[in-house]
Amino acid sequence: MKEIRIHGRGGQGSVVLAELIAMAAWNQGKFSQAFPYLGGGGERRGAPVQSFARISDKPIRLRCRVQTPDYVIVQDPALVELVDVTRGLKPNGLVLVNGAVVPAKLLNAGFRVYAVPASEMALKETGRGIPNTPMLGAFARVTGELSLDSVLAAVGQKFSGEIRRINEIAVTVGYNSAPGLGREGE
Amino acid sequence: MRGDIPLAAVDQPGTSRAYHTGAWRLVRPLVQEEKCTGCGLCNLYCPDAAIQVVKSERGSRRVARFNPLYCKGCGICAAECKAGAITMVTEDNAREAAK
Amino acid sequence: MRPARVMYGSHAVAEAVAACRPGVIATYQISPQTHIVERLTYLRASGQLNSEIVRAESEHSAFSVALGASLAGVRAYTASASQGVLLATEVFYTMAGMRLPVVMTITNRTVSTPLSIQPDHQDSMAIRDAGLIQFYVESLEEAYATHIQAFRVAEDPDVLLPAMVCMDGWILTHCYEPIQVPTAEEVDSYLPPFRPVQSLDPDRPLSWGAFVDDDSYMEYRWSVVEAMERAKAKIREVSRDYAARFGRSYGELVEPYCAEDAEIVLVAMGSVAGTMKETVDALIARGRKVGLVRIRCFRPFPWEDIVSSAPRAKVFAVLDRSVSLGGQGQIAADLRGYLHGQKSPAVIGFIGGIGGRDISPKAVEDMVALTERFLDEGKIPPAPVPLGLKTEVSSNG
Amino acid sequence: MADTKVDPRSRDVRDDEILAPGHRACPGCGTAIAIRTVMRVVGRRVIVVTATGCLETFTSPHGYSAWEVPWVHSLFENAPAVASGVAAALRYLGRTGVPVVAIGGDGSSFDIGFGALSGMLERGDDVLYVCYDNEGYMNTGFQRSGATPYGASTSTTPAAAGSLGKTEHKKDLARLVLDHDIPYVATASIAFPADLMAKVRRALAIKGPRYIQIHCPCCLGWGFDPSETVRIARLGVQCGLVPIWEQERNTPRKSLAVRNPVPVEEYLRAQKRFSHLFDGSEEGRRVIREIQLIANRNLEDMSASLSGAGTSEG
Repeated sequence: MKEIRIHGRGGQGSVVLAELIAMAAWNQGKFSQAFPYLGGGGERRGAPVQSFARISDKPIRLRCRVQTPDYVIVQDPALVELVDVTRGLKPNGLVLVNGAVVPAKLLNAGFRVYAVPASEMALKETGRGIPNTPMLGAFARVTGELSLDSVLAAVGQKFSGEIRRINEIAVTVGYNSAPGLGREGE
Repeated sequence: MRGDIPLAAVDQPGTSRAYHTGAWRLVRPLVQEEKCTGCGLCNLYCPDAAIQVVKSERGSRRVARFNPLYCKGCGICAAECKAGAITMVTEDNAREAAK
Repeated sequence: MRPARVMYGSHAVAEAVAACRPGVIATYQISPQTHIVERLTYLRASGQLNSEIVRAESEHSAFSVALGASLAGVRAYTASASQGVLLATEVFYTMAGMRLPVVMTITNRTVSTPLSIQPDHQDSMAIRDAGLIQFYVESLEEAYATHIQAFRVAEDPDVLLPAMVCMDGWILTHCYEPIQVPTAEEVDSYLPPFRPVQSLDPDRPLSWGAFVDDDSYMEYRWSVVEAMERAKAKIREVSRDYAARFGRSYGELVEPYCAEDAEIVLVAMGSVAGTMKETVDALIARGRKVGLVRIRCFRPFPWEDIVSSAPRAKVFAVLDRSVSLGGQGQIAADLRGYLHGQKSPAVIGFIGGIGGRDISPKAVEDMVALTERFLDEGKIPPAPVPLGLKTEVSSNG
Repeated sequence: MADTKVDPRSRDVRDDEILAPGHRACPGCGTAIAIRTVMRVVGRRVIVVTATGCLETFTSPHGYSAWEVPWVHSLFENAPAVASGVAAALRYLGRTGVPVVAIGGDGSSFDIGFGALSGMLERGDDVLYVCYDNEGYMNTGFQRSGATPYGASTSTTPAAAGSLGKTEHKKDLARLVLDHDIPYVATASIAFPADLMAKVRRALAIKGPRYIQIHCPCCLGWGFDPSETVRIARLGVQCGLVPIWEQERNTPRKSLAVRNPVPVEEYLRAQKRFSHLFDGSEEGRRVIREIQLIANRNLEDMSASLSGAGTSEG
């Protein structure tokens, strides 16, 4: 089982990102689960939120929050200063952070860290700076956990019309911008 | 309603008629039929539907008659009667008057 | 069955409710329940549902609307959580007293003060004595199934009681996971159309909710006691029928998990049972005789099923996600009561997951380790044992 | 009368009362007059929802229901919501021609169930709401409610050495209801049954939420002889303290004409709840003067919208 923790702010689509991961995983024959943690007034726009996803070959029964993630996605680099985003991250874990560069705090922390300028891409491709779908594309590519096809299918299941179209572009741009991990077929 | 399941305090309609509030009464209305115009105001104002306008036993006129089963003896009918046809009397006096 | 697909918890509940074709749905929003009634209003607005929706101005009124609708002869549904449940408390008692088979979702959330929107079972536990059947579910698929089962149990002429389906707020209501559920046609074949027993009808003018004195109040109350007892067999039957028709089972009154040979038997309800199952597997792999009995129906309390599912139990380690302040956890208290006078199994009452405190596999392992220690020392604590309690709480941030 | 209890199925008296006799209201009960009058207009094809209170208690001792129509009592503050649920069920069932009537006292309507009432009105639910206003919590022994008038002594605003009774004015619930912009609002008095019946008839012909508030003196709580109930009610109207009016949406307000109003003193003096105002003290006189001012304002207000149809002579 692979566990993913997403840090974001209300309004950045962190819950949708977790949902899309769960749907994409299911699309490619894996079991999955996604859910949010809205603490500290997390129902409000701008407040720090967390969401979680699990991907597994077997039905998922765990209902606790993701405490020892395999992957961490940070939707807003400023959160690195507010939240201990790598708490519990497995030793060979991976952090995907929105932005042009890796925040200094995450350098030399013993994890693989990738920066993806997702907000910028989102603004360019969708006209809105919501980074979740470029981050999703990048996540699929960098981790190799999800195929581009299954992610695009998930976007198609979630959205329709123009919103679907621009998010498909956003996912694809995010995917293509990120380095693969050199797995077979990637 | 199923007979074998007691459903919270459900009642048949109008069963209060089986409870005769006339027993609460200390005084009762006495209608002087010759004065009664049969206007029915007493019936309208009675909280207990205990006075009705009916055909007089002594003639063809319609007059007020109180219902001993339910009349609680409040005296509103007597107080409101425009013709002054109703007085409140004790049961004994009423019996006396009936003779 | 529909092909399995990833569904959102609140929407799964709304779809389950819609499949049951209620005549009236009463709505009032409160986190984490809101998305259920929002979805139902959307289904109605988009023509996918023909229920009458009454948007109440409070939970007290929402539950009262459901009460009035049910008495007037239609299937009625509503949902709430936390403060809303407490606000409507007296309505639950009248629903139960009038024997109205209203089904409702309670998306469990703790109660003030301090104000918190995080999950525990304090809200539904506060009304456990009101005369409602209480289901607690572990997963979204079970939540879907249980709403359909709940209508069938509640409306059974031998039962006729309101029923609540309790699901942990956020953990389940806001969860996405693949689930497989029956089609609307299949639900129709499983859940017969509503045949009201009660009615408000000028052609049969009955008076409901009369006042009674000491000459008959106790008898009415006792009729609910007996209906609750009859509900046990009905819940078993309805659960079995669901499994037989749709090939999916979530247990009956309880769901035992590796309990047959277990000496230490965890007892819990709600979503935490999933985490416990994972932990039980891990502990069994390490040679421990551990199992779980998940309570699926807390009212009526299935003590016979708990005991019979765990014939080798030395101890029931109960996890309550609520506590009777000044007393103990409610599940532990009930189980202790029924087992009173028996030397074994013992009952240890743990309190955990209060106000959303996360319960990880590690916490479950701690619970088992503590239980083993109490057994070894031969000291079963009479008082509730907190799980995951911090020793210090800062007063400001 | 040897026995007060007979076979519940027996009908000793042929009558067509909808609120059947044998109910347990106090002798001279104003509320019983009000609801009996309302129900004789409403008839049998109706569903009635009643809040906890005097009416519910005296009409529904188990085994002795005074109701000839389908009737439900659930709680003190939820009659409007239960009625909304009933109306929704009828809508779902496509059942027309069965009006829903909700009835609550002033405690339930003015105070504890105010939110539920407001919600029902705002939603536009098809319910006729009848408030029997006896100006206090009579069922529990005459405590003050939002409907209790200024200066009245109640068991929770007792007149005593340092107190002249209730220091707050009566909440004008009918006006508040009117502000919900519903199709029909009226006030009425048991002293004017023809007016009350006409209003119920008009209300029944209208769809949507409707509200009728009926002034119902309570001989026990207010302190007067049971035979005086109607007289007190009439005095209340004639002195101007109980304004009687009706308003249909988009039509001018119509008020009952009060010709030759009587001084409020005459109304107050007749009731024990105001007797402390007549102890000869300056304070008492001051409160009476203030009450007269309330009446004067009402009378002025009403004279601006005279119906011309009814008069205080009944």
